[in-house]
Order: sequence, then C-alpha cells, then structure tokens
Amino acid sequence: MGKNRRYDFNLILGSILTAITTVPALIGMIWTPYDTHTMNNSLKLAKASLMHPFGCDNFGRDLLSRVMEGSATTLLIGLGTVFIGVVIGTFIGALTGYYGGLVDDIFMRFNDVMFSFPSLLLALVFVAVMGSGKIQLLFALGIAFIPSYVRIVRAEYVRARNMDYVKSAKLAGASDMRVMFVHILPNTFKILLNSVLIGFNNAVLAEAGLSFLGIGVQPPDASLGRMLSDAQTYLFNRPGLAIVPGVTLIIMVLGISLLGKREK
Amino acid sequence: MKRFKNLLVSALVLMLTVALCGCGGDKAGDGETITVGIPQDIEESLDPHTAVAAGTREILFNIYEGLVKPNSNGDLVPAVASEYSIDDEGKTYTFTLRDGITFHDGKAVTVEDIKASIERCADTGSGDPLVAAFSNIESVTAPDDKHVVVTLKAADTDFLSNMTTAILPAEYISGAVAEPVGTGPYMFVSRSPQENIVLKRYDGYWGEKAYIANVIFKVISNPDTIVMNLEGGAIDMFARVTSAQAAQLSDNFEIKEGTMNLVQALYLNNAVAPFDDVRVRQALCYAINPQEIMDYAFDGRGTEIGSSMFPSFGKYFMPELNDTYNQDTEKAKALLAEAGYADGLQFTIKVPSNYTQHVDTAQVLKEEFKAIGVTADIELIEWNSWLSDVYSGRDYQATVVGVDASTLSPRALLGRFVSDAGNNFVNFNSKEYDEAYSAALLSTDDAAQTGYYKQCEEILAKDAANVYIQDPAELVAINKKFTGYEFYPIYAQDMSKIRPAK
Amino acid sequence: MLLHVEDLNIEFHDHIVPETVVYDFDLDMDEGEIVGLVGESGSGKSMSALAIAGLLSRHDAKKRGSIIFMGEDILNCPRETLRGLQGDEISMIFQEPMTSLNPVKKIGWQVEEAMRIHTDKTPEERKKRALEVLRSVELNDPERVYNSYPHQLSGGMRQRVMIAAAMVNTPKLLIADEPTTALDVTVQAEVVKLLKRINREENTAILFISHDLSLIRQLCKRVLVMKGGYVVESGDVEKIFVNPEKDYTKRLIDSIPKVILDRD
Amino acid sequence: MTGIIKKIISSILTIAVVACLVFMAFSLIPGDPAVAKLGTQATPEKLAALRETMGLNKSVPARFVEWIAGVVRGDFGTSYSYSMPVTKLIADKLPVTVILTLYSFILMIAVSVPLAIVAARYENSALDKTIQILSQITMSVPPFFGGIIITLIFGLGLKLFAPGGYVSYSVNAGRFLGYMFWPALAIALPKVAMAFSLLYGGLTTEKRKDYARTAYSRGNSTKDVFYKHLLKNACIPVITFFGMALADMIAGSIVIEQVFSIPGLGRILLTSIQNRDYPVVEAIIVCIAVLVIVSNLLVDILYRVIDPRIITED
Repeated sequence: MGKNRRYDFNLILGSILTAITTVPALIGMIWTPYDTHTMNNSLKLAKASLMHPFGCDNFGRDLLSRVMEGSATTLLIGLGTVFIGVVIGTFIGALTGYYGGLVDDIFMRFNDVMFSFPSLLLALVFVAVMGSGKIQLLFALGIAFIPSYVRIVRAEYVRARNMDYVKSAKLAGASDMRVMFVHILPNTFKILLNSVLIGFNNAVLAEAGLSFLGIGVQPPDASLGRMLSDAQTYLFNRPGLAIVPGVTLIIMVLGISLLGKREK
Repeated sequence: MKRFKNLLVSALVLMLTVALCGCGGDKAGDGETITVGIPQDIEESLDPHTAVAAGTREILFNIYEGLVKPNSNGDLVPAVASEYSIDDEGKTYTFTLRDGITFHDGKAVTVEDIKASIERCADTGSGDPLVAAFSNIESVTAPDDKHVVVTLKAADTDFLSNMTTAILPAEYISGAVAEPVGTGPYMFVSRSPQENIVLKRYDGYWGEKAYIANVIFKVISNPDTIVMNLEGGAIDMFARVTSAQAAQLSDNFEIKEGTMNLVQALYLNNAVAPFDDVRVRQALCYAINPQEIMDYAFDGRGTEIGSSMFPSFGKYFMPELNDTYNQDTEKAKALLAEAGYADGLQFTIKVPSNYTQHVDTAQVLKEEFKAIGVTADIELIEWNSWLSDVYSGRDYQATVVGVDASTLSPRALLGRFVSDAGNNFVNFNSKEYDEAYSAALLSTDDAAQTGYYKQCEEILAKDAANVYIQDPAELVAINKKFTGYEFYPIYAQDMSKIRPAK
Repeated sequence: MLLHVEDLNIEFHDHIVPETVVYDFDLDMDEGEIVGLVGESGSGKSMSALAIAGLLSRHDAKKRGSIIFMGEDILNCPRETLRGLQGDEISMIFQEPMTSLNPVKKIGWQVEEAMRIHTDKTPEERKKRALEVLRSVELNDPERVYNSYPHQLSGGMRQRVMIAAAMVNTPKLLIADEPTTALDVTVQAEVVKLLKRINREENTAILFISHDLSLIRQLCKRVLVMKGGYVVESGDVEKIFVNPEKDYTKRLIDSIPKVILDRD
Repeated sequence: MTGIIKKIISSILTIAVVACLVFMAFSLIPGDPAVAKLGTQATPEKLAALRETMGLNKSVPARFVEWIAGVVRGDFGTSYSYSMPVTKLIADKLPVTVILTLYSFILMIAVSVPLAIVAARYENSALDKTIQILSQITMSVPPFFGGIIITLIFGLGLKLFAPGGYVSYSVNAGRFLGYMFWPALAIALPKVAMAFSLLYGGLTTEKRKDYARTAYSRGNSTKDVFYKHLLKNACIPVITFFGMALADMIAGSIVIEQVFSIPGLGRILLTSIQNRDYPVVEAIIVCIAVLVIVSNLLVDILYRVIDPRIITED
C-alpha cells in the first residue's frame, strides 16, 4: 500500500512539474505576453513587477516571455532529437536485432563505440562538421542519441526473435517486415517509452549545454542554455536572470524524470 | 573496507582543505603583479609585423617599439631613435640610434637591426609589403653605426607615423631566433594558448621603467564571465567592458571612460548581393539610428560617426557626415523597392562572439532592420574564424566590428577602402575614391591633403560603403589597487604607466 | 545457568495491525547442554532464536520479557555489550549456507572476522586458528578453502564454513537455526555429527532449531515444541517421542519418514 | 585473465576505428585549410608552398596513412591556427581535463557512498526522505547551472574562491587544486545524486540478505556491516554507471571549463572547432576516445576485482 502511494506521488508530482514548464512553453510557441525580441530601453534589467513578473533582461525584454520562448525552443529540440533518435534507432535496432549475423556484429561493435562516447561530445563533433545553428544542433543531437535507442531496441528484438508469438506469426506466413514492425514493435513500446523519457531529458540537457557554449541556438533567439550563458554577466545584481531559466530547466528535467520513475 | 572508508573521508577532507586554503590566498596584493583580462587569444605568432588584430597589437605595444612611438596625446616621440630629422622636401628621414639601447636579451640594438626591420616590412617579394606605406621607400641606408637614413620615392610629410613599426633583432627576422624580443618596457616570458601571455618588466629599459614587475594577460574567452572574474579578483583590469558590465561592478573598481578610437559599423561586403547595390546599402543606413544603438547597448555612451573616421583624429573628423542618413523608414523602404527588394530581404551578420558590444549592437540592428522588412540573421563566430573567414577570406555578407587605426595617420583608416588594397575586406570599389586617396598621398600641402582625405570620407558616406554607427566609449575597469591608466588614441594598453595605488 | 529466558513476547509493528509471533517463551540452558526447538514454519522458533542471539533489530520488533545470557540482559543491555557477546560467546548459524556467506569475501576473511572483532590476535595467529577450525569442521584441504570464495564451495562445505566461523572464538552458546534443512540427507547427518562432536569437545551449548523431530532426537536430550508462537510441550526428547502429550507433537512425529526413524 | 586481454585488444581496435572515422569525417569537409590560413595574402606560389608544408597536396589516403603513422608515434601534426605541434598544445592542457575529471569522480564517490549508507541505514526515516528528495532534485541540475549557482553562492557570496581565478598546475599546484574543487563539485553533483540512488537501491536490497544477518551475528556494528559487507556487494551493479559517469564527466568538464574560465582541453576543442583547426580537433577527439575507452577498460577490470564470481566464469 505504501508502495502504491509513492508511485502515485511520483506520477502526480511529475505531471505537475512537467505541466508547469511545458504548458507555458507550448503557449510560448504561438503567443507570449510580450514580443521576445523587441527591446525597451526604459526596462533594461527591470526588477520584477506586476507587468513583468520575472523582470526584464539587459535589453529590456520581458524575461517571462523569453523563458517561454526559450523553453519552447528547448522543448522542440528535445522532442525533435528524441524523434530522430527513436525512428532511426528503432529501424536500425530492429533490422540488426532481427536478422543478426555478421552485419549485426559489426554494427553493434560500431554502435558500442558510439554509445560509450558521451553524447554531448558526439554532438559537438557533428556540430564541428555541420556548423552551428538550431537545425544543425537538432540533427547533431538526434544522431548522437541514435546509439542508445539502437541498443535498447536491438536487445528487445534479439529476445523476441525466438519467441513463440513470432514463430507462429512466421508460420502464418507473415513477411519479415510485418513480423518486425507489426508483431514485435508494439512489444518494445513499454521499454522504449522509458528510454524516451530519459532520452528526452538528456537531449534537453545537451541542448542547453551546447547553447550555453554558444554553438547551439544563436541570439537573439532564446533558449534556456543561451539565456543562462548571457545571464552570467548580471550574476551580481540580477541573479534572477540566471535563476529563472535555470530553475525552469531543472523543473522540466525533474518532472520528466519523475514520470520516468513511475513508468518503471 | 575500513581502510577504504578512511581513504574516502581523508580524500574528502583533503579536497575541502585544499579548496578552502587555495582560494583564501589571494594573489600577491603587493602590486607586483597585475592581471589583465583580454577578450581573445592573441595571434599565433607574436610577430609585430604580421599581427593583424588590434587585440594583439595593444599587447605587443608593451614589448616592441619603433624608431618613434606614440604617446598618450597622440604625438610621436623618439623611441629606438633618440632623435630624427626630416629634410624640407619630406623625402629623406634621418634617425639617430639611441645610445645604449638594448633588446630584452641584453644585446645592443644596431643599425643593422633597424635596417633589417624596415626592409622586411617593405619587402614586396610576396605581394603587398607588410606595411603598405613602405612601398614608398626608396632605400634604407646606414651611413655609420649611429644613423639610419630612409629615403622615399615620393615626398611624404606624413611618413613619420609609419616609423612606429617595431624594431626587431636581425636574427629574429632571419628566423634564427624564435622568442619575441623587442626593446619595450616589458619583455615576453611565456604564453599558453587560450590561457595567458605573461610579461615581465625589462630592467634594462632605456626610458622610464615600468612600475609593476609582472603583467599577465589572461584570456577570458567567455565574455559573460568578465564581471565575475573582476569581482572575484581573478583579473585586476579589463579594457573595454560594456556599460552593462561596468554597471555591475562594485566600487572596488574604477571605471575610466575614454573613446575606443574605433569605427564601429555594420561592415558590408560590397562585392556580394545584395550589398553590391548601393541602394540596398543606403537603405540600411536609413534604417538605423546610432543613438538608439548607443542607448540600448552602451547606456547612451559613444560618439556618432558617419564615415570611417573618429573624433580623435581632430581635423580629419567630419561630424557633418553624421547627417548623411538620418533614420527614415519610408526612404529606406523606397530604396529597397527600387533595388528590387520590395518584399524585404534576408542576410546574415557574422559577429565575433567574444565582443559583447558588437554582439549587442547586432541584436539592436536586427530589430531596427525589421522595421524596413529586412531580416538579419546573427551568426556568432569565433574571433579567429572572423579573421580567417571575414577579414581574410571575405566570405560574408555583413559583419559588426570596430576598425581601429594602427598608426596616427588617416591613411590607417582610409587606406583600406582603395579598390585593390589587401585589407579592403569590404571590397569597396570606387574609382572616384581611389583617385581622391592617391591625390592625398601625393599632396605635400597639408591643407590640400586634408581636403582630399575629407573627400574620401564623403565618398564612403555617400556610397554607403558601410552602415556607420559610432566610436564607442571605452570603459576600462581597473581595480582601485592600481592607478595610472592612460588612454591612447591608438590601440594600446600601456602597462608601464600603471602603478600600485598609494 | 548459561541462559535464562523468561516470559519472552515478540510483537511486530511493521504492519498496520501489530502481530505477535512469540508468546510467553521460557527457556533455561546450562553450559554444554544441547536443547532442541521444534515446530513447523511460522511457529515462532526462529524468532525466539534470533531474539536470543540479539539479532532482532530494535525498531520493527517489540520484545518483552527477559533473556539473561551469562548475567547480561540481551534485550536491554547497551549495544556495545551485546556486540561484545555476539560472535564471541553466542554464535549463530543459519538455514541457507548459500546466502549466509558474503559472496565477495574470501572464506578465510569471513572465518577470521569474529577474531578480528573480539580478539587481539595477530594476522598470523588468526590464520593459524582459522585453518585449525576449518580442519576441525572436517573440511579437506583447509588451505584451499581458506583462499576460496563462497561460490566455489558446495552447500555442505559452506555450512561447515559457517560452523567454523561461528566456532572460531569457542562460544559458550551456538544457536543453529535449521542448519541442515537446505542440505542433502547424507550431508545433514554429517553436520549433525559434527555439531555433536563440537558440543563434546568444546563444551559449547547448542540450541538446535529444526522442524525435523528426528534430527532433534539424534542430537538433543531436551526439546521444546512450538506452535503458533506458544511452547506447547517441553521436556526429555525420548519421553516426548514415545509419549507426546499434544496432538500437534504427535503429528510432527508421524510426519517423520519411516526410513529415517528406522535407521537410528 | 584472457577476458581482460581480449578486452584490451578490442579496446585498441576500437581506438583505431575511432581514429579512422574522425580523420575521414574531417577530410570530407569542404574547404581548403591552406586558403583559409593565407586569406588575402594567398598567391598561387604561397598556396602551393603552404599546402606542401601542411601536407595537403597529397591524396586523402596518403594523408591518412601519414596521419595514422604520426598518431602511432604520438604526433598529431601541426595546428593550423597555432603554429605549434598539436601534441605539445594538447600535452599542456590534457592534465587539466584529466585532473578535473578524476577530481569530480573522487568527489562523486566520496560524497555518494557515505550518503547512501546513512540513508540506507536509516531507511524510511525523515533523514532518508530528505536525502532522497534532495538527490532527486540535484539529479536534474545541469552541471553548468550548478556551476553558476556555486559561483554565485561560494564564489561571490561567501567568497570562498575567486571566480575565474584559475591558476595553472605548473604555477602553483595547491592553488590549482583548490580552484578545481569547485568546478569538480559542479560536475560531480548530478552524478552524486545518481550514484546515490543506485547505491541506495543496492544497499537496501543487500541489507535484507542473509549474509548481513551473519555479519551482525559476529558482533559487527551496523557501520561495519555496511562498510565491510554490504558496500562492495551493492557496488557491483553500480560499476557500469561509474564507467559511464566517468565518460560523461569528461564531456561535462568541457562545458564547466567555460563557466569557471579554465583553459583545458574543452577550451581548445571549442576554439579549434570554430577555427576549423582540424588537426587539433582530431587529436582531441582521439584523446578523449582513448580516455573513454581506457575508463571503460578500467571499469571492466574493476568488475573482476570486486566481484570474484566473474573470474571463474571466464
């Protein structure tokens, strides 16, 4: 009983925290209280007020609006990354896991190398090759995260390959493709969901990290990492400029990881 | 396992103690060392003749000297030469080698060193000479071991300003010595890429010796940490902080305000579309309001400029050019429409990421361009990429930077806009301009020469070679432990004048 | 008197309704005596044994009554006093030799542990004693066993190791909680014989717990029969065996396979 | 033993593969580094001469062979933007990154182990719950934000260190270590939380096992039971995480260097990426790959050291 309550607690808190960050981010994609790029000299570094609940940044841009836009950017890149990773990762993992053999061996060797490499670094290398920018970052991270999904999906396929339901599907005359993507795929969803949540978090953190380094989202576009980087100058007198995007990032990650905990 | 645990605990305790003692011990507060933050690493070589970046030159100012050198008033004073004379015609310059002057390695400076240095910069073997003006040198001779005579092809009364070119040992020039050796008040000790450059006072300096024994120029590649570094005591001084950064500093710091002596502009690549069309360039000029930029990004500080000249140049500066274009959205839109961009246009501004003031300026510009339907994308690039891609490679559409004057001659600013100038990174191409400029060079009459230079400035403004913005205010943040900072009309951080307060 | 247990009651509180598992348990043991404790699983015999060994952790179990061992009240004495007795004067061996040894520690280390805690012996002395006691529990090649890990030994060997480790400080009381249950029948008999010999040679009192009355009969003079937390019958083994007072005891006796009964 | 040798061989192969991939990736990028370097001063003769010195006039496979031959000898060529051997450039900065990583790693273990033991020992107590919640939050703090907060609180607020006051290890090792504590802490914090929760899970499982009871029966104190008996067992499933954490910390140090103004490998890597100084980028990536793979190898060996059951299964 005590156990169940804890599970629910994680789910509820996780949902609340996720909602706190994603809902404003989703709204931020279409509407923000103020324009996020328009500067206003009289509001430079303005303190929090009723009109600007978090105050304004060094260009007099409303911090709440910036955070909304920044969260949206971060969220989109996180989702995009997961999407690329899952789709390609599932495809590769399914093929290699299902067929096995030498190709599988070579591929997995390669995949393990990629996997043991920190994804942030991998993304950095891709950025080095492709150049910096929002789209490049999205692809760099997406590719960097493929190996982790390949690993998970492949393991599931290796396991499923010899299971009775697969054998009977084959006997019934289903094609390999059908077996792979109609019969086995749905069985990987549960385990995939969890790694999607973890992967999303890693992607969000990686995006923030790279933007923080200045090779992700370019100004004046906002992203949580970029905002944190800019805020360092004002750490003395307006630590809020760093704390607001930073805490937003933490809440976003915390919420998702609590949801992930519940899934286990 | 007990051992393991003890190990853990002692490791933790050790780390904490180290952490806590390590930091309390502030840098020697004896005024023997000053750490100066610099926004970018200096160029690969410390060769003063090939250094391009102002950020490198302002540091090398402490190590190298020319026959003459500028003082803080902008006057040229004798340095390696103890005196000089110019013949009436302005064709023959005679320099007398200063008695007893030595390089940092202790060797005496000889006339051969001077000859080698000048000849190296005048060498046309690989295209343009290192110092463009040296193409006018007919010969460099040393009649005896005390004098050097520079003879020009054509008379030039303004030639002396080029003689600030650093004097290096002949062995360095021939490649026999790699260590940077000069005659300046400070000598080179070490450098660590992306980390620092360390200088030491040269006790054999011919002039007034420096007050502070050690100077460390520390690379702060992340400008967002400048304030933290200053307040935390990691650096004592940072030239060119932004006004926003200055406002963040506590009263442990003195903010010295001068002018940066920069032509800050949105430099446009005149050779690529859409900026090969003068109407587009003019439209951008009409779109902006320099005062607004200064208000947003510089707390209202700065001096508006309208061409490639800044106020420190006194008689050459033309404030009236500021009004060539006053913000006029309608006119800008009309010009764009005329040029075929009625539906707006999009271009990319490359900005060196380590210069906050330029990044900030670019962000304000972007907003201003929006009003005339122009979308500017900002791309932040590393300073070295800027040098190679934008400055040398000329692979860009637009960039926001400040261009400084390497010498005290207006040529330092205007020479680069001659069509075939090697440093004409904006690819400005105007016959009219080239004629005016060469007329200025040939002229021996000061008034006439000034007139030609002004004509050049007018052409730049009229043709909207670039979107001129301002000469930014230079804010130097310096810890109150130190005093004696002096501004120079050229890019220089003269560390030898700085001394401990009291 | 070595051990005097009076009115021992044990209650558990980790569930919503407190659950009493041992009621009014009384036991007296003299030095060198072997006493059997018999009953089916859940009868409270193991709980009583753990309480006597001082191994019922304090917060989840509530104990009333008194356990006086060599003049110390096990239930109420300070922790240090209790620890001073454990492994020195009271030792215990458990049902599962597979899991009762630490899997990542060498046998020698585990056998020597009680010496390290309770004596000032030098490492050489400890090793000598460890080998001696390993030999005395009839392990072939004690040197090899000394340097082995638990997973390298068979079940019977492990239980001998457990006994060796328990006997290393020649305790006054050895509590054996179903030490033979997990072992093969032949090994069972050997272990019982070993315990008997130890009792004889070292004059160590043994509290032998089992659900198998026949084993008790082989080893003990006196027996306590437990059911549902109560001691339902106690006294001389042979007497109880021949003439059980309670039905429950009778059923226990009847459940002993005839083959074994005949053998003795 | 053969297991380890096999591992070592496959690690060497892996490094070779990484080196090949890296070289290939960077030789496929369009653009002539010689042109970029010369810029406006480029003349056909100068360009040819520079290509010659940079070795660009050869074909890609020939360059590759040359590069690999150099790498084997520890020679990564010459940096484009610093006319300096890459090896020298990196040799100077590598210790900074390695020490920072190791520092964080030690911190992670030194903090997470006692914390997990305290929490597992007093399972379900208020203390346990508090630590749990804190760890869950800490886990979500990205290192660079942690770094900013540490700077704000300990650097600017409590003045325990001077932000940006990095001192090179070659100048003053004590102050170097003193300064590095803080960035190491920033890197370690989220990892501490993760290590904590894994160790906690292990310890609470282990403490219910029979051998724990055996340990108590010999007169061990609770502390000793945890440290001498449970910890090693609880560590076994966590070792994989330690290996991954070590790799992550190398990456994390690159970001943290930026927050704390530390001129390490990360700084050089970032500027070299932006300067397209490919010899340096290649060398650093190979270096990091070696670090990552060596740390994986160490984890593997550690596994065998800690868990005796693996050796005999080989």
